[in-house]
Amino acid sequence: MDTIVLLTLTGLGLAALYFLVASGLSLVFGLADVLNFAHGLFLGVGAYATWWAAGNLPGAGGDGFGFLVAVAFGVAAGTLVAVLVELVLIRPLYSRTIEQVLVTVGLSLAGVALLQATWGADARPFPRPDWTRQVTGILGAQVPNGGLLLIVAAVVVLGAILAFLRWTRYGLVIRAGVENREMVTALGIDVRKAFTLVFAIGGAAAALAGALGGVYFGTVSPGQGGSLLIFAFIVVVIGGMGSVVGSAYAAVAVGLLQQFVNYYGTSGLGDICVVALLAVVLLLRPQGIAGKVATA
Amino acid sequence: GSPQDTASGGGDSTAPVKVGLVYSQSGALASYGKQYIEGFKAGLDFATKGTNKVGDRSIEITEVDDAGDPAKAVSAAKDLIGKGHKIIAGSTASGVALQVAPIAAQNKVLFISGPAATDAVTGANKYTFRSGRQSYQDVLTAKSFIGDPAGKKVVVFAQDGAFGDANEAAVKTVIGGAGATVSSVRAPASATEFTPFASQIKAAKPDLLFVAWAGTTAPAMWQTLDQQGVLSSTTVVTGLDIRASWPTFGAAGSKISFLSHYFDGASDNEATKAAKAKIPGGTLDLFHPDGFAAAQMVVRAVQEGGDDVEKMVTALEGWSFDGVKGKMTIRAEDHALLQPMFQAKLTGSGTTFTATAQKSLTGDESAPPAVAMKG
Amino acid sequence: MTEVKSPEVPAPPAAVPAELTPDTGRWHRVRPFLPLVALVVALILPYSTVHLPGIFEGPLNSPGTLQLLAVCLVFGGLAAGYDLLFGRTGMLSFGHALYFAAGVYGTDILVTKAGLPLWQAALLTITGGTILAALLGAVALRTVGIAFAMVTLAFAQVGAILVARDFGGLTGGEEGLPLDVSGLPPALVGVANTVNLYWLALAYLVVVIFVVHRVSGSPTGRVLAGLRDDERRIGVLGLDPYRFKLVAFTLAGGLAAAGGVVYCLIVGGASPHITSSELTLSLLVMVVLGGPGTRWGPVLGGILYMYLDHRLVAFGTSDAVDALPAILSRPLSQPLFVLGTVFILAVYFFPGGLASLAPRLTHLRNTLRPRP
Amino acid sequence: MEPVLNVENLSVRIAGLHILQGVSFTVAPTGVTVLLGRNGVGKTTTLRAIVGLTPRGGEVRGTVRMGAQSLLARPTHRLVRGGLGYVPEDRCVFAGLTVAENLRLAERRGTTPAYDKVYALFPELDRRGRQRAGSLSGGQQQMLAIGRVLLNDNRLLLVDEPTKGLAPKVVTEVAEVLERVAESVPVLLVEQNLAVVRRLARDAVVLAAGQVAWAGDAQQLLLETALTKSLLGVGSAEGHASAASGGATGGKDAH
Amino acid sequence: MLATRGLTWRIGEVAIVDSVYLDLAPGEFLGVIGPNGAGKTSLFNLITGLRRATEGRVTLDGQDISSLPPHRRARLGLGRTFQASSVFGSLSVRENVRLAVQAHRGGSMKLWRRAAADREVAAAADAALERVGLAHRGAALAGTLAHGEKRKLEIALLLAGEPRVMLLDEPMAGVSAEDVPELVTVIRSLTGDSGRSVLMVEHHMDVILELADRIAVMHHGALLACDTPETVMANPTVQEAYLGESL
Ligand SMILES: Nc1ncnc2c1ncn2[C@@H]1O[C@H](COP(=O)(O)OP(=O)(O)OP(=O)(O)O)[C@@H](O)[C@H]1O
Ligand SMILES: Nc1ncnc2c1ncn2[C@@H]1O[C@H](COP(=O)(O)OP(=O)(O)OP(=O)(O)O)[C@@H](O)[C@H]1O
Ligand SMILES: [Mg+2]
Ligand SMILES: [Mg+2]
Repeated sequence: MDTIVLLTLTGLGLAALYFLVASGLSLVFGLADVLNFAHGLFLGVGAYATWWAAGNLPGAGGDGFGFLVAVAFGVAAGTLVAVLVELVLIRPLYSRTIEQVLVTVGLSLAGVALLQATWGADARPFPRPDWTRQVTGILGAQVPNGGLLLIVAAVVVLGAILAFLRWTRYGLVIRAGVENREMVTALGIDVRKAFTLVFAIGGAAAALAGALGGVYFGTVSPGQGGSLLIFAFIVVVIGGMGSVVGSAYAAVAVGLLQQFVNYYGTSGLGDICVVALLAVVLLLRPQGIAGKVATA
Repeated sequence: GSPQDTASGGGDSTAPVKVGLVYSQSGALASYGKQYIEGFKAGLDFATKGTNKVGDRSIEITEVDDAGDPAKAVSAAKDLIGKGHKIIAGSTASGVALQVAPIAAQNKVLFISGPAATDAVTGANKYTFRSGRQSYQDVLTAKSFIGDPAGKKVVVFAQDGAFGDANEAAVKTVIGGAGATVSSVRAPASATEFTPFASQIKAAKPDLLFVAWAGTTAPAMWQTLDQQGVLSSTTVVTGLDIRASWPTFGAAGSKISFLSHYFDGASDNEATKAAKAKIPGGTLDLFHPDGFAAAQMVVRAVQEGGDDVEKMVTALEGWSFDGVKGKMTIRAEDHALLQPMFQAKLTGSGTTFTATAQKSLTGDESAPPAVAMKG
Repeated sequence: MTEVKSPEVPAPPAAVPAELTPDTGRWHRVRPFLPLVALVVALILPYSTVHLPGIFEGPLNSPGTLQLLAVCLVFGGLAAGYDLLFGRTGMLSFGHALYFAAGVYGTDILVTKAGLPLWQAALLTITGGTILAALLGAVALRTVGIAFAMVTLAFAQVGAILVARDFGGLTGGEEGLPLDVSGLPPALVGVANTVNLYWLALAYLVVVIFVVHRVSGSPTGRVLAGLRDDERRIGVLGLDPYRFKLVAFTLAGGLAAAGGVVYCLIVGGASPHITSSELTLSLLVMVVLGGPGTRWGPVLGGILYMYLDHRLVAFGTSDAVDALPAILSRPLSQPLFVLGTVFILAVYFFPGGLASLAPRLTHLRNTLRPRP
Repeated sequence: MEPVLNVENLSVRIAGLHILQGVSFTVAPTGVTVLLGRNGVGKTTTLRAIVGLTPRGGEVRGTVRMGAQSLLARPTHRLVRGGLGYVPEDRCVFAGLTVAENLRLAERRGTTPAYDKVYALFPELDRRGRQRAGSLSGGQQQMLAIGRVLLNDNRLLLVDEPTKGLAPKVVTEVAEVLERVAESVPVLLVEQNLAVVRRLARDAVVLAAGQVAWAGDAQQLLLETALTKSLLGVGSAEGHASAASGGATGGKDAH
Repeated sequence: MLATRGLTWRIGEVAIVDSVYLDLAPGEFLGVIGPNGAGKTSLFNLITGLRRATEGRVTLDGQDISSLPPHRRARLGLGRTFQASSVFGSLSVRENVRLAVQAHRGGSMKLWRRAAADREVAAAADAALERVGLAHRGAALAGTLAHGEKRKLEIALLLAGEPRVMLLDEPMAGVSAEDVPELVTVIRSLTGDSGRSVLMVEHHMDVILELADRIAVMHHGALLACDTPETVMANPTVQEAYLGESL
């Protein structure tokens, strides 16, 4: 029993991490039609900026309020990079989708190399509050607080994105833009701003994932983003590209599947099962669980 | 010119000796590579008494970055051999060592593998030597933690792949062979969530847990083992990685019994002093001894062999010398490098940790079983 | 009703397949001979001791240079094969590295572990690789667009996991598997024989170019070009798009597997690097760098990419770079940084790839020339 | 009176097709100016060029001015915010959004949206506020598309075939709405239904072969059977129902 | 020859095509009219297999072809054009038609043959181009053709396949007035020989009236009427739904 609880909760923690990465990807894909390979870079920037802030930024630190400041700084840095990328690299290629994807591929290569050039290839210990290293006993299972933190963060992010999409004007713009970009401009709305905003949100979510991932892993390294990205892609595709809720479902499915198969099956089988799940979903429903419809 | 032309190394007795170092300057193992080259330079200085000369011949080093990619390393090795290098050293990554070794044999040049820990380099062929330790020596050191293994229960936790396989196999032979029951829990190297594995380990209730894990996910793995109470319920042994990684153990660090290839303070002799004096920062780390020993071996090979690789091989086989770690012996049969190994404890917190030696094993105590030379 | 956007990949910015359109212009008479000239240059290259400082470490016929060239040539061929999918049929596969890796590991395992003679191993591997491509293609091609890209990526990921997992010690996991050369023809072993590997790579490239060229100009190639433009229309004309896409996929897979065989010999082993999704992405980069759907673009792109990939390592550690201030020298010493940046710039400034340079230059010449 | 819109020598090329070849006309500051012409002659293209929605790769030349302001170089959203309302040919309501959300999206910054006006015109929209726009009937969608634009004050409305695909009853309703709208805002209307044209139009501009073939008083145009026959390919608006081509719902057979 | 039996296509709750029963006799020319969005194109998609019907059957010569994929139906002699020209933009006009000829004659799955060497294919392609009056544009890239030319190319592609049943989706759309008579002649010649049947969607009433033996009227997915032109034109429901009534 406690094993099941433990596996479920830690699986959900993993799912939360996947979701945090996938939500931004999915939004960007939904509105801008860009399969953003540079998303891993945003993640890395968020993680490194948090790490850097905790050590160097006055007021920031590895614990308590200082840690919040550090994470906020990391998220801000990730958002900033995402916005710059959109403005400088993506926007000039407006509606040349395949070129946009190619640019993000180039960026993913160059960006990670840049992180590595700046901070080295080795993993760095990540500053984090002590309680994140502890466990909480739930129904007899020792559930790591880091995982619970991820779950909470993912739920908050999911709620925030949904609320944003549903209740704010920009949310409306984005949902409408997913359907018909041109018509949005014809209503007097600068849809390019919405693009930038979506990249900013995607970057922020990724940076948060980077920072919390750092807490969860205890370290930060340049390659971390890339290795998470492949599962995030799978989550986005299974969930139906452009659908945040779909991504949430898919992330849970993938996280739990991986966790349980890794426990009950042999090693490595978890990953293979996830890939098999992807193949099955795509063959049965090529547009993914949710299909590409309105984002909320 | 003709395609079959290759430059031949000058037979001239004052011509410099060309030594090629193919190791990771960039890529994932760049910091191992950095230690290696620092150690090598210090060792060369030590072995040539600061002259950088063997007899009248100066040692000319060519450094090539392989970025951890065997394909690049092979290209580099071929290039160097083509340009007349008779000695190649380096190989930070096991994959590189394994693929450069055959090239050395095919072209009859001396190859001294570096930090690469794979057992398969030992006995790979007549021309291949190693200047670092191998996994088997790690495992033998681990065995020293449990006293008499008979009747004990040992679990190996290792990542999928050759590194994990080698460690599991070594534990089965070494500790299992001495009467313990050995089982294993394996996880994908890419795993990010370790709870299932920690649960499996806990369920097995081992007397000794041997962990063989490399890579950036190690801290998450340790944390999970700690959180799930594995570290406090049994003796956990693992290899001590480079200094920079020590803080990543966090609180788990003090609960682990470390076997160590090397850490600053594990030894104290002439070579150690020389190395410390020469190395930037003055603090020795995991792979400095490997570079240092490689340089010592190069000098020995050139001294005794001149330009004749066969003579170099003979000169190295069975040779004993004092390296940074202490007394080292190149076993003639399979070119294993017998060397002291250490047990260590980690203390400290935050970002400052210190390792202290608990015990050291002599080269003979940690000697891997001899294997037949493959080529 | 508003249009529901489908997650389709737009067709690549491909050029018109040269095989199916008549040549025009002044180049008409010279052009057919250019490849011949290139081939002759490639053939006499190993007999030259010319030293090109900065470009190659040693003289052209030195083993190091030949080795590098051989690797470049293989990747030129690989990119040309991949272009059969991407540029000529409009299929964005993210899993092409899998078939290449199958070629490399297949040869290596059959030679090293099973002790087969090289020719048998090669034959079995290419057949196996082709069958693998056919089987996986049959499944993946049931989807289109981004979904297809993702399924192929996922399959390739399984390949990477299996290699890393090292079942039965077959693949050597992360350490890779050095090739046991004892059973190989002596002419392929040893640094002095690097030139033979060079010939082999050149032969592979020529074969791939020939096959791709031949297929593009065949009735099937016509259908493939049609598929790239409008798949629906192909169906309505009475042709099964699925079958033709599968043929292209299988053929490209087979060519990649053959490339793997050659690469395995050149490098003397297999390492898990080649199973990574990065390799497929690099293939994409090569093709785009060169010019998708053009005859020579992908080949040039592949050669150039691999050349840069290898040489940038040396460049990054060179004194010139070290002398720069840290803020420049550090990124520049990361090959991937330079490569990624070059690629981004290429996407911006040469949308048609290298292959579009020639017409552009001609255009430039024409505009500069005073009009009569 | 100064015209509200001045189109001079407008040329549009799309994908090699020279669709508009120097079109010039003006829109009067009051009432409805109707843009007529056979299918595919470039009416929609004209409107889209004016609001800056020519598809990518399309090339637009000439000048379009609203008052003293030149329109062509400005992005669409600016133009629209500047008071140029556009109701596209295929309605383009956002199917995944509710009716209320569709309307909310159309609110412009700095102005008070005239919901009461819109709801007075189309009470249906008020009632169906929470319904997804995609599930509305074609006529309701058209109301939504028009209503969206009427939320704001406009200096000029561009309306592309608002009665296309609507039931006759709804056509009449839409015509009434436009009639009332035109009392306060000038409208440039593309319309195939000559009955609607007859009822609304003050001025007419007829396109043919990428150029303006006729411009002048709309009612006069409709009276002259010979003219309508040669320009629009129909006898007269009064003729047999089939001749009142384009009819309430067809809108495609102007021959 | 071609018949649909209760053909229905639903998306969610909405029936886009609603239980359509149509019969096309050999050699017959059946016009299809109906308001925009009535489901005409969708009906074509169902018949040619680009979409799977949710209910109902399509038969060709009595054989049920409802479950066949598009290319199999095409092989049985069903050809169509598209409302929005869909030609192979990056191929030359000639190559476009050759591809169609080759698709019809078989031998497309030949990887090692030189396509350009097949003179029969080339000749047949040229004949088709000649017939629609595009022979002089053979070398142009199809993507660069003017709109009307693309429509002609569409028809040439159709001709190349020598189908027995031809489905034309608004062949006149976007064709300039001067070109209409010429195109009408081409279309008429399609049926003139060999007893081929044609199903044509067209909004140009005069073209329909000139060519069609019978006219089917679609409205909201359903078949409103299917009869001789005179009867259809006189039908009050049709007038209301399609032709429209004056205000
Ligand atoms: N994106 C495009 N690419 C190529 N051709 C186009 C494009 N948009 C429009 N055209 C062509 O331009 C011509 C004019 O089209 P437009 O939509 O302006 O006609 P219209 O007068 O509005 O016709 P209708 O009465 O059918 O609405 C048509 O022949 C059309 O095919
Ligand atoms: N894939 C689809 N998803 C949703 N709705 C669709 C789809 N395809 C067609 N429709 C809808 O089905 C209806 C019929 O469309 P169809 O294209 O068959 O009309 P049509 O009679 O050919 O019209 P037109 O004369 O304008 O070409 C339209 O309302 C259209 O929006
Ligand atoms: Mg129009
Ligand atoms: Mg239609």
